[in-house]
Amino acid sequence: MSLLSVRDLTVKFAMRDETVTALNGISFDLAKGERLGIVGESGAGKSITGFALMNLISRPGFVDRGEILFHDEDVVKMSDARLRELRGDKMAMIFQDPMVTLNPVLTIGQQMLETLMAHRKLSREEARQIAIVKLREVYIPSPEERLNQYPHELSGGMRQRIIIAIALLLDPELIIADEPTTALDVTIQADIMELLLELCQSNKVGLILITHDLGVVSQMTERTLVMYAGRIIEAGRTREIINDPQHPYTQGLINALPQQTLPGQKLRQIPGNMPSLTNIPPGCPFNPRCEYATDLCRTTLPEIIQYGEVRVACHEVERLHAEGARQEQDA
Amino acid sequence: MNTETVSPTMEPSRWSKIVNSNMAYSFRRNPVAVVSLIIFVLIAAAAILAPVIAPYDPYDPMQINIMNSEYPPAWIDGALPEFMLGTDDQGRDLWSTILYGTRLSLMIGICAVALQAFLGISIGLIAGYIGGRLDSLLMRMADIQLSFSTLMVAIIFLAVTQAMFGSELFNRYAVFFLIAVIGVAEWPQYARTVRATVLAEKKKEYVDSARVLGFGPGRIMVRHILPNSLSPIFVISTVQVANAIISEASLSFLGLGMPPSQPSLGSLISSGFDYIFSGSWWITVIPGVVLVILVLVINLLGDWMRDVLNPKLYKG
Amino acid sequence: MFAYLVKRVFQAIAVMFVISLIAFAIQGNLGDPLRELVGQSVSEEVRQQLRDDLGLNDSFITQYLRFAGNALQGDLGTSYFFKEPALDVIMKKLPATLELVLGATVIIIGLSIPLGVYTAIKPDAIVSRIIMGISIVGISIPVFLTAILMIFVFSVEYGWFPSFGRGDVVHVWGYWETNFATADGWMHIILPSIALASIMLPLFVRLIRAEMMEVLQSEYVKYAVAKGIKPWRIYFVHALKNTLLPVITVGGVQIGTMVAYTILTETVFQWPGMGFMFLEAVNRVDTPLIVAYLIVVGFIFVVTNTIVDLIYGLVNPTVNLARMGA
Amino acid sequence: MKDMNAQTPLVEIRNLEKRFDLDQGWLETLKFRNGRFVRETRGVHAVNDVTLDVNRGEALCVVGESGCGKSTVARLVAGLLTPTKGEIHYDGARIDNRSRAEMQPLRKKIQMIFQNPYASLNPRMTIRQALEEPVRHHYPTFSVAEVRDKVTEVMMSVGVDPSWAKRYPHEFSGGQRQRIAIARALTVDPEFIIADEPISALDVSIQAQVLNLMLEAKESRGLTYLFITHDLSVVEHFGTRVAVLYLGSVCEVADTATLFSHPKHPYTRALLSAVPQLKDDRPNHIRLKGEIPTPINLPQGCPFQSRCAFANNRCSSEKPNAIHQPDGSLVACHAVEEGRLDEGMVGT
Repeated sequence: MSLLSVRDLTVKFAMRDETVTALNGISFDLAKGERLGIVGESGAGKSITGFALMNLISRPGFVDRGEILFHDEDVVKMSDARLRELRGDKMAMIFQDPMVTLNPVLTIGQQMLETLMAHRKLSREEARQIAIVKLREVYIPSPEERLNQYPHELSGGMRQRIIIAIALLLDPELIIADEPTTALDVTIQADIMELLLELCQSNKVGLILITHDLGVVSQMTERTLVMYAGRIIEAGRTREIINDPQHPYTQGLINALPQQTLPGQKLRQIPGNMPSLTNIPPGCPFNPRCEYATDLCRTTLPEIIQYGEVRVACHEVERLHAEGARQEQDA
Repeated sequence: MNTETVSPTMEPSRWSKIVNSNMAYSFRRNPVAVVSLIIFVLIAAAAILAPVIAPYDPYDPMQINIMNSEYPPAWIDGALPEFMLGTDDQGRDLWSTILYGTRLSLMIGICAVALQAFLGISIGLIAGYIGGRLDSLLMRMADIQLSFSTLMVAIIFLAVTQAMFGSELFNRYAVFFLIAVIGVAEWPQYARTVRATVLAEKKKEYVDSARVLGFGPGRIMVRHILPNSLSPIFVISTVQVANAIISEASLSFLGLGMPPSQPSLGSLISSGFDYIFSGSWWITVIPGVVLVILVLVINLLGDWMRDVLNPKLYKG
Repeated sequence: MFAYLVKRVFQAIAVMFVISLIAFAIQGNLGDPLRELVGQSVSEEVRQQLRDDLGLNDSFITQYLRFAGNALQGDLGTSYFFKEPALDVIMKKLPATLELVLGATVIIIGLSIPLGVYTAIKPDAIVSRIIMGISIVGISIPVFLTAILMIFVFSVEYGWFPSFGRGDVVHVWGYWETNFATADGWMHIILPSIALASIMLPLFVRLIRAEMMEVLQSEYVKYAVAKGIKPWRIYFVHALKNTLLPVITVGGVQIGTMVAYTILTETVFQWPGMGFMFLEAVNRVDTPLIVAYLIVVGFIFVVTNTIVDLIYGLVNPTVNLARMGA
Repeated sequence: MKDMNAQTPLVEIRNLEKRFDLDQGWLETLKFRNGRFVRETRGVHAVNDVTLDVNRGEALCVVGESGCGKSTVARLVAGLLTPTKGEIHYDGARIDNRSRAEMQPLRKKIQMIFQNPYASLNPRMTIRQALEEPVRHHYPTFSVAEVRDKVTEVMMSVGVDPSWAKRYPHEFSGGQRQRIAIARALTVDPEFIIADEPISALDVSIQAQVLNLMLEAKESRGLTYLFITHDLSVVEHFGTRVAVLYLGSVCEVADTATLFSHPKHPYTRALLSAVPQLKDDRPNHIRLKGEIPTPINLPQGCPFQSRCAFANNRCSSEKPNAIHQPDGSLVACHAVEEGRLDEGMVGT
C-alpha cells in the first residue's frame, strides 16, 4: 500500500482578471520509506506541489480538483483541526532558506518544544529531553546550550540541521524538503544531504525532495518526477531518468550541464524560456523549445504514458528513442 | 545565434500603456479611490475658483455687516435666503468664507509639502548616497527632530515668533510663517523615507553597473536612483498634504496661524467654537466637515496609492 | 549593551544641551525682564544699575552658564504672571496632563492591539472593513475638532458629560491630585482622554495591522503552520512579538506628538494642565514660564525616548545579544 | 605557462587586502573585560593578502564559498571598492588609487557583469536608454545615428531583437535580461570583463545559453575574463585557470585541467568532492569539520586550519605562503609543502 497517493492534483491562482493554472493534473504515488525527487526549473510548479501536499496553499491560490491521499485520507478535504494533527507530526516539511524559516524572536528550545507539545501530551522536561536527543541525531554540538539560543546566533548550516531535527521530532512518515540546501554552500550542502539521506534510511521515513539540481536528485532519491510548466512530463526510477532520459526536455536539461560537455566547447543549450503560467502555448507546453516538435505537438497535449521503464508525456518519444539508438550505433 | 523568434507585438501607444497599466486598472476597480478623486477635484476646483464662485468677498470689510452675524444655514428656521450656509460671528457669508478658507488651507498644505519635499529629498538623497558620518549626523538630527513632533516644534516656533513680532505683523505674514514652519519641521519624514529607499536602491546592481560605466555621482543620483525612489515619495507626499492641512488647522485653532480676518478652515472652526454653546453650531461644524472631507479623501487616495505601489516604507 | 547604553545617555545629554540653548536664546530675545520687574517709570541709570545687578550685561557665555547652572538646580526663573517659581507652576499643572496622557495611552494600547491583530487576521471580515473605515476617518479628523464635536454632541446636545475642567480631584501626594478617585473626576476625564486618543488610536491600529499582515506572510509563520501549531499561538506568540518591535519604535516617536496634542485637547476642554498653561503663558508673554515649559517638555521627551530605545534593545534579541556578545 | 610569462599580465593583483569596519563610532570599540575597559576594533577581513595575475585572453575563475571574499576581489578590481592595502595594476599601470576622473579612460576597457539580472538593469529605463547611455558617455562625439547603430550592432550580437529596444526590463525574462546586461557592458568595447556570479541566479537551461554567449563574445572580441563563481562544474567548463579562495586567502591557483585532475590543497579536494555528480548513487564527499568561520578577527596561521584534517601546530601559528608546484600550480598549504598530505591520502 502506498503512503501517499496523489491523483489529478490541480492548483490554480486567482489573478487580476483570470485564473492561472499553476499545477495541472499531477498524479503520483509514494511508497512507505521511499525517496522521491521532484525536479524542474523555477516556475515549473515543484514548490507548489510540495506545499499542496500539506494543504498549505494560501490565497490567491487554491486546489481546484484532485485528491491527495495520505493513508487513504484526503488531505484536500481535511478539516483544519485534522490538518493540524497531521502537519509536523506524520508529515513534516523542511523549508528552503534556513535564515528566514526560524522565528527570530523565539529560542530554538521554544520552537522545538512547541512542536512536540502541540502533538503529544508531554511535560516540558520530557519534551526537552526528546529535543536534545534529536539535536544529537543531527550532530549538533552541545545541544543543551543550543536550546537557549536564538536563531541569529547560529550559522545557516546549523539552522538547517535544527530544522531537520524539528522535522524528525515526532518520527514522521513523510518529510517534504523544498530545496533544503539551495541557500547553503557546497560543502555544507553535501553534509546536510548526507545527513538527510542517512536519517531517512535509518528511520524508514519517506522523502519528497524538491530541487532544481539533477546531481542532488541522482544521489538522494530512488524515483524522480520531472516537471515543466505545471505538469509532470517524465517520471520513473532516478537511475533510468538520469542515464536514459526519454523526454526531450529532460534530455536537454541533462545535456545543458557543463559536466556533459568538453571544457571550452559550446554547451548544448535549450533555446528559449519556460513559458509563463499566464501564457502556456497550446499542445505540448514544451513545443516552442523542442527541436522534435511536430504539428501534433503544437495542437494536442500529450498524455503521460508508460514507455519502457518510465512514464513520459511526449508524442514523439518512439521516434526520439529510435534516433537515439541510431546515434549510439553511429558512435 | 539565438532562437528566440517571438516577434515583438505592436508597440502600444503611450496613452494606452497608461490606461492599461496596473495603476489605472486598480484605480478603476476601486470605487473608493474614484469617488475620492472626484471629490478632491471638486473641492480643489471650488477652492481655486473661489473668487469666481463665492457670492461675497470675505476679505472685503465693505461687504460685511456685523448685523448679519450668526444667521443659520438655509434649511433652518430663521435663515436669510442670501446666506446659503448661514453667516459667522462677524456676519460674513459662511459659504464664501469656507471657499476662501479651503483655498488657503489647501494652498498652505501643498506649498508646505513642496518645501518639505525639496528639503527632504535633497537631504535624503545626499545622506543615503554619500553615507558615512554625514549620514549618521543628519539622521540623528532627523530622529531627534521627529521625536519632538512637528506640531510641538511649530507651536513653539510660532508662539515665540508671535510674541516677538507682535500679532499685527505676525498676522500679515502668517501664511508664510505657516508654510515655512510646517515645511521645515517635517523634513525628517521625507528625508528618512528617501534615504531608506536610496539605501535599498544603492545596494542594487544597476547602481554598481552605472559606477563601473564611469557615470558621476550626480548623474547616478538624479538619473538612476531618484526615478526608482518615486513610489514611496508619491505615497508620503499624499499623506503629508493631509497632515499639513491638519497641522495648519490645529495651529490656526490655537491662534498661532491664520488670523480671523483672513480665516483658513482652522481659524474659522476656532472662531466658531466660542458660539457652539449658544447654539450657533454651524460656524464650527460646517467648516469642520469640509476640513474632514478634504483630509479624508486625500488620505483615501494615499491609502489606495500605498496598496498599489506597495513601497517598503521606512519604519521607526 | 554597554556601548548602546552610553551612546543613548550621551545623546540624551546632547539633546538637552541643544534644548537649553534654544530656551536660553528665547529667554534673551523675548520680552524685557526689566519692564516686567519695574514697569516703564524708572530712570535710565536705575535701569542700567538693575541690568548690572541682574547680570544682563555679562557675556553670552556667562549668562548661559548661569542659566544652565540655575536650571540644573531646578531654578527656571519666576513666572511674571503667577509671581512664583516657574518650575512650581509647571509641577502643579503636570499631574493633570500626565493623567490625561495616561487615560489616552490606556485607550490606545488597550484597543489598538486587539483591533490591529483582529483586522490583520481577518482582513476581509465585515467587522474589519468597518474598523478600517472608521480608522481612516479617525486619522482625518484633527484632535481639536474631535474634541469640539464631542463637546457639541455629548455636552451641549445630550449633556451626558461635563465640557470643561477637571471636576472633583483628590489630593494624593505632593503636587499630585488625581481624577481617578471620584466619579465626577472620571466623568471629567473621559471625553478629553478619548479626544486625545482619537488620532493616535487609528494610527496604531493601522500600523499594527500593516506590520502584522507583513509578519503573517513571513516564512517563519508559514513554517509554524507547517509544524501544526495552533492558530492562537501563531498569532500571539510567533507573530505579535515581531509585530510589536517596530511598533515600539514608532510609539517612542509618537510621545512627542502626544504632548503636542495635549495642548490642543487641554485648550478645548480648558483642562488645567501644562498645555493649557503654556498657551496662556504665550498670550501673556510670560517668558520664564514659556522657557520652563520648553525645558520640562524637552526633558520628558528625552527621558521617554531613551527608555523606549532601551526597552527596544532589551525586547529584541538580535539587538541585545549582538551587542552584548561582542 | 612559460610562454604566458613572456608577456606581462593584463591585470596584476598584489597583496590585496580589504577590511570592513564593523564598529559604528569609537564608543562601540570600548569593551568591558575583566573589570577594565579595553579598546577593541572589529572588522571583517574580507580579502587578505591576495596576489593574482590575469593574463590576456584567459578566463580566470575565482571560486569559493560564501564569505570567502571572491565578490570583494571582483569589486576591488572593478574599482567599486578601495583596497585597504595592496595594489592593482592594469596593463602595467596602477589603478587602485586613481580618482574617478583618472579612472574614466579605463572604464571603457574594464566592464562588469553582475549576478542578479533582475537588479542590474535600471527598471525605469527602456533597453534603448540603458544601452545608449554608456555609448553617449564614453563617445561624446558620436552622432545620434552612430549611437543607434552601435547599440543595434551589440544587441544583434547578444541575440536580443533590436526592435525590443523600446521595452522596459520587467518585460523580459531573467535570461534575456542577462543578455541585455552583457550587451550593456559590451557597448563600450571593453577588453576585460569581470563577471560576478553571472549565471547563478538563472535556471539550468538558461545558464547554458548565457555561458555560450560569454564564450562566443570571448572569441569574437578577444575578451579577458575574471569570472567569479561558486559552481565548480561551470569552472571546469569555462575557465582556463582557477583560483580557489577560502576566508579571503588564496589556497590554490592552477590551470583548470590540472586543478580538476590533481587538486592539492585539502580545501580544494573537499570542495571538488562535494559537487553532486550525476553518475553517483550516493553522496561520497570528504567531510570537513565544523563550518566556515566568520571572517571577523581572523585567527593566526592558516585560515583553513579549523576544518582541516591535516592541521598541526605549524598550521595554527604560521600562515602558509603560496608555493609553486612541479606542475605549475600554486598551493598555500604546509601539509602539501611538507608532503604530509599525500601520505595521509595513501592511508585512506
